[in-house]
Amino acid sequence: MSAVTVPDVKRPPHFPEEHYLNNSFSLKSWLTTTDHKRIAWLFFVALTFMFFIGGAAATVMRLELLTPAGDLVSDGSYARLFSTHGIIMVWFFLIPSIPNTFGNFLLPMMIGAKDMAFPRINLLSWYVYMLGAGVLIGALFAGSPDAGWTFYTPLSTQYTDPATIIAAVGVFIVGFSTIMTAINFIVTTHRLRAPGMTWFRLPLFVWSMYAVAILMLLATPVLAITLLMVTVQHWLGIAIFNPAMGGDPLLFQHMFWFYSHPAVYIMLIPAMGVVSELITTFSRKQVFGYEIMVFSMLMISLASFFVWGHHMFVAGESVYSALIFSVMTFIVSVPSAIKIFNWTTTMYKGKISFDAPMLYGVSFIGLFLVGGLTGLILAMTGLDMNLHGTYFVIAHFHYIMVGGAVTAYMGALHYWWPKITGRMYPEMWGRAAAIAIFVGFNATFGPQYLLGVAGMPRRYHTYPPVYQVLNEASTAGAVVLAVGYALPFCYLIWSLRYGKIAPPNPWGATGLEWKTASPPPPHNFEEPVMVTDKPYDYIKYDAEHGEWQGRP
Amino acid sequence: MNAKSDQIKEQFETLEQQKSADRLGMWIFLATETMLFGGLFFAYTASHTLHPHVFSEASHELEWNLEFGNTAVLLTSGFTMALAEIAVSLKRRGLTTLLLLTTIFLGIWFLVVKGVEYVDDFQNGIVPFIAGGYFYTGPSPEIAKLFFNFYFALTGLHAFHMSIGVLLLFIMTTLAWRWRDPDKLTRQMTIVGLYWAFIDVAWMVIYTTLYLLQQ
Amino acid sequence: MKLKIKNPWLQLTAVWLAMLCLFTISVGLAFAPIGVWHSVINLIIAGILVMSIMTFFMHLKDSEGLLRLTAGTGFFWLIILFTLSLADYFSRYSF
Amino acid sequence: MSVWIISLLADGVIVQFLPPAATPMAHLVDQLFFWMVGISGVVAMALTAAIGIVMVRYRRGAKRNRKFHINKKRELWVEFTWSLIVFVAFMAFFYAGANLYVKAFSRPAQALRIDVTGKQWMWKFEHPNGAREIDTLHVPVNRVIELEMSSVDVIHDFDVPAFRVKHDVVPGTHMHLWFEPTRVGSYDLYCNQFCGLGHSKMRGQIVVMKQDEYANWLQHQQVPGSPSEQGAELFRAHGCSGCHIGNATVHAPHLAGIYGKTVHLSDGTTKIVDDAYIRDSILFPKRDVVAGYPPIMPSFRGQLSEGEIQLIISYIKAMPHRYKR
Ligand code: HEA
Ligand code: HEA
Ligand code: HEC
Ligand code: CUA
Ligand SMILES: [Cu+2]
Repeated sequence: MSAVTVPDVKRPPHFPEEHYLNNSFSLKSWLTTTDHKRIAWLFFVALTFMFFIGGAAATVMRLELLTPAGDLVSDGSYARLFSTHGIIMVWFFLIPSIPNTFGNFLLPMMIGAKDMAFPRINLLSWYVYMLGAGVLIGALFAGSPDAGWTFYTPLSTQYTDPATIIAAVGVFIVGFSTIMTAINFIVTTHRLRAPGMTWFRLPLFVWSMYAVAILMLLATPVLAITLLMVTVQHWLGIAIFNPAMGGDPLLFQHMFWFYSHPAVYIMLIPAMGVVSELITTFSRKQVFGYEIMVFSMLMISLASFFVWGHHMFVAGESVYSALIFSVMTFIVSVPSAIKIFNWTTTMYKGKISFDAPMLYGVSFIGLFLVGGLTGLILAMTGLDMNLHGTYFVIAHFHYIMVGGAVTAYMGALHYWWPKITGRMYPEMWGRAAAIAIFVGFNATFGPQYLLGVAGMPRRYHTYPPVYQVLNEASTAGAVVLAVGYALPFCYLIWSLRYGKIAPPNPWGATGLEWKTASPPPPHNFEEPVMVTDKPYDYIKYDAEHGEWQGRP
Repeated sequence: MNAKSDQIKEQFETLEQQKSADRLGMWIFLATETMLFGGLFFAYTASHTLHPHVFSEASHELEWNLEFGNTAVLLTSGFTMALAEIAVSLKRRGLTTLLLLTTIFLGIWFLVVKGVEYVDDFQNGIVPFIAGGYFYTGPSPEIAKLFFNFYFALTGLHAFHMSIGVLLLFIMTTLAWRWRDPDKLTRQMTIVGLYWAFIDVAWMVIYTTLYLLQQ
Repeated sequence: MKLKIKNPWLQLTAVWLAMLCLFTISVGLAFAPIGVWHSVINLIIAGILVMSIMTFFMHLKDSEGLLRLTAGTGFFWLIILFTLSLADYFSRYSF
Repeated sequence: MSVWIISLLADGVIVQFLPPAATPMAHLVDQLFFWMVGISGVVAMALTAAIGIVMVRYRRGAKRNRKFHINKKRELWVEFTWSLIVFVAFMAFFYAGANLYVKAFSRPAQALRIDVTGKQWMWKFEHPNGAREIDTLHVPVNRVIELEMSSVDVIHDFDVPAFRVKHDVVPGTHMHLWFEPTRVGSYDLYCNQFCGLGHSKMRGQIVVMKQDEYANWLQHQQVPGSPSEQGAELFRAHGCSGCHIGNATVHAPHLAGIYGKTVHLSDGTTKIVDDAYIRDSILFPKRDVVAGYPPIMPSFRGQLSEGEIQLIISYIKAMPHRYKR
């Protein structure tokens, strides 16, 4: 990547004269921007807001579960809390999280493009997201959804608060935002790569965005039509999934999980992309098995469509199908295993430093490992018939989604923060938060595995007293976790003003995004980009720039 | 970048690149549309396996003959649209406008006939979700409702797409009439043409399975 | 036997006429007393019609491989949805 | 070695929390589960240890030999090898799980069949001789019991942790589940599929009795009572008590002593409570909504016969006063 002028490292860090944040200031310039970097900010603000709503709901839930009786909130409120929590966290936070913020910000820069292929559709995607979020929040005021994030029929269509359906409409709308972003990712990756940026020179993060876009495009429409059918069934009172009129409730489950299992990988693959970047950068070593990493991500994209039935092992699907879905589930898990081994091998004989992003990266590996291994236990039909619907499942997916994906998101936030804002975050606070989150997380969800083993069903507002001790432990952990998440919120805002000014490449990393100023100029690069190297060539980097001396 | 013509948007280097990006984008969008229709179709098929007899009896209520002509109309409109694309690429303004108008005409014809069929359906009492619209007397009228719901969902979704298509064609016609920028128009027409043809594809499948298979 | 038709107008017209014929045959056969076979033939003809719309009206004929691949993915993924779930429907109460 | 100890410890912790295992199937499930926890524990510990050692050993400050040569071919072999190992292990897991599952979900040839109906938010059972119970199921020990389950409203799930099996109860279908309790005792029954607000209260007990005790118990069931007693039974059986009893969490009016009184309706009018009014309240609850209450009462049209409604009315007339607020 030699044709890019390397910014002078010797000069003390300074802000570039003009960058994407200061070329205009008005509110209008933000709301009508087509700059992918600014759109990333728009998403970032909205997503943070939604995450806090979802997190607040979780906190109230945890407090309610302190005692066996339902003494803090009523049964109806509890149902609303976990439904809201699930819906917001899945569709309004985690699915768009990494793609719409970091993907938007970085994908064009990483491939040496000036912008996305369809910048206006990119902006539209944000407006559609906001519309969906608006409808959802409207639903919260109109009575709140209370059928869980899974909208199982006939409960959602005939037996709950009509606001459930409004929430479904919100999710339906936000699906189009996902689709638009995904179209942009794929077309941009195909058509806008800089000269010399061949497919196998793409950073793994770009590959992860590509793989996840495939998933989004093929899965989301099925969710859209499913929710549409639920809505129509509710409003017109017609039968589609209604057993009383010949419909089949399991049909809904098939269609929902045909989307939602791929959706869990939609949440995971971007995290894998991020972690791949973190691990190589802070090990200063080429990723081990780059091609295999790419193929395993693409394999996950394809194969994750074959396994949805593992959510229905005891729901009444045929035993034969259950077995097929179980075996497919195991097959899809192989690529995940490969990735874990490859990350470990990448670190081997590296030159490892422990900056906050790396701490997040490593805790991702550990927590995803635990979540994945318990996923295997659930994928065993004979064990799922015991564990299905218990807190074991809750713990499984929080380990992957919170311990894995959200942790990777935090890692990405710290890693690219200097690039995005031009300022460094305070390192000591960064590490403290990473550790607080890790500890708090395990304290929250570790006990839930035991609760599941003990048989406590999920979505229980009151529970038999035998489960109280473990629930108390979990709630205590949740408090630590909440503090852990509140910390970055505070010090990152602080750093916007008082943080040290960041050099263009604080981590001595190799990606194209580090070859331009921090924050980047409006069109990303001052000069045309030309790529000549394989990715992550740290040997060459060190030869050219001298060894990296740690963060400035 | 000064040599770049103003036809090319900022993020692209060449016109060819931009064109191919647009087309790829459209095709990807159509793939998602396939999944959208396909999902509904799947729901229909699955319900069909549960009540095959009721479904095939109920499908006899549909007016295959009306839609037979209609399908031919739709195929023809796809044809005229494809011709319009050629015409615009040959820079023949009048012909383009004429072909576009023909396409619109055929599209609206299709929608009108569809509307006529809906009215007939109402009179024949196979509209389960309107008060007074349902007095079907075939086997298991309660379950047959399921079939009619799917019928309206599928054709309704299709008609919705048609209407958007007609709207787009109107815009294209205006642009063709003004003839400001034939090159740009050629590119836009390719995109709209893809969408219009996709509507044909969806209809072929709907007609075959809903109307023909059970006869 | 590669027929080279240079004139796109002619080519499209030929395709259109052929499609109309095929379609009429399909509808005709739907009423022929040939048992379930008519369903099979109907479906095959529908497939052919869909393919020809995509090849000619949607220009896949002279598009690069990527676009053809994209066009195919939607259908391929639907096949996944159909086969795996219908497998459940057809074997549900047999255990 | 030490990792084995650690995972054994993990199993040791888990044992503390397991519910009692009351069927042979439960023991099989536990066995397999212990194996899996052991294996996962070993894998997790091994990988964590590997990562930890690498991180410490190759930290930036440390002086180490960092030469790392590997050619593409070797690399592919490495990747292939560990993928294959993982794959084989996974297939073994699949097989072990499938084995149990098929066993648990194949229908037994001979069994004591009991009908189960799930309803918001209660379990109703009917024994072969017609004896009925609610929320508590008495079964004999050492017999294969097969449940034939259906639901009248939404999806529920019949879950007895002590038996380590569960199954959804889906409206419009009949689902089956069997178990063979081998330990006398009383075990928790949960509804494990979210079914609305009362989901967490849809709990019950499975009472496993000695065979002769069960026979004895069955003998003493089914004593038809006076109309108001039968009405009381219906009142419980159809879940009226879930809402209309003193300590229910749902906000619904108390019915004790209501007969003959005047009620205020939400549209501002008043009505006198007589037979017709109560009948209407049961069949068309949305028609007259009592002022100050949410219109959440479900309609019982098609579920209660006229005769049954008469029995319920006679029960409401005679309603015991301890239900008063
Ligand atoms: C990001 C989200 C995410 C991810 C990535 C996964 C990944 C996996 N999930 Fe999870 N899952 C969820 C989110 C996720 N899941 C959610 C939200 C639910 C509940 C939904 C609801 O009902 O509300 C759920 C539920 C769920 C169920 C249904 C449980 C039930 O309701 O009864 C099952 C069952 O098979 C399952 C399995 C798996 C498996 C096998 C993986 C695998 O992909 C994991 C692969 C990873 C590994 C296996 C680890 C690394 C492996 C090695 C290091 C190999 C070496 C190991 C050995 C040789 C032993 N999941
Ligand atoms: C991306 C997904 C995601 C994320 C991030 C989380 C995050 C958390 N979840 Fe989540 N959870 C789900 C997805 C997620 N969850 C889903 C899909 C379900 C199933 C729903 C269903 O059954 O339908 C579920 C269900 C679920 C349950 C089970 C409810 C039940 O079945 O009865 C519980 C219980 O403990 C729980 C707890 C938590 C906690 C403590 C966090 C914490 O990690 C949250 C921490 C974050 C914050 C607290 C916000 C940031 C902090 C601050 C701003 C500080 C100040 C704020 C306060 C002090 C309030 N969740
Ligand atoms: C989901 C909870 C619920 C269930 C179950 C339920 N009810 Fe009600 N019921 C209510 C509520 C709330 C009201 C007050 C609002 C209204 O009138 O609709 C009510 C009102 C009534 C009234 C009128 C009371 C008055 O003060 O005038 C009668 C009588 C009644 N119910 C009887 C029954 C009977 C008999 C059953 C069982 C067959 C039953 N209910 C089941 C919730 C319930
Ligand atoms: Cu019944 Cu939950
Ligand atoms: Cu899954």
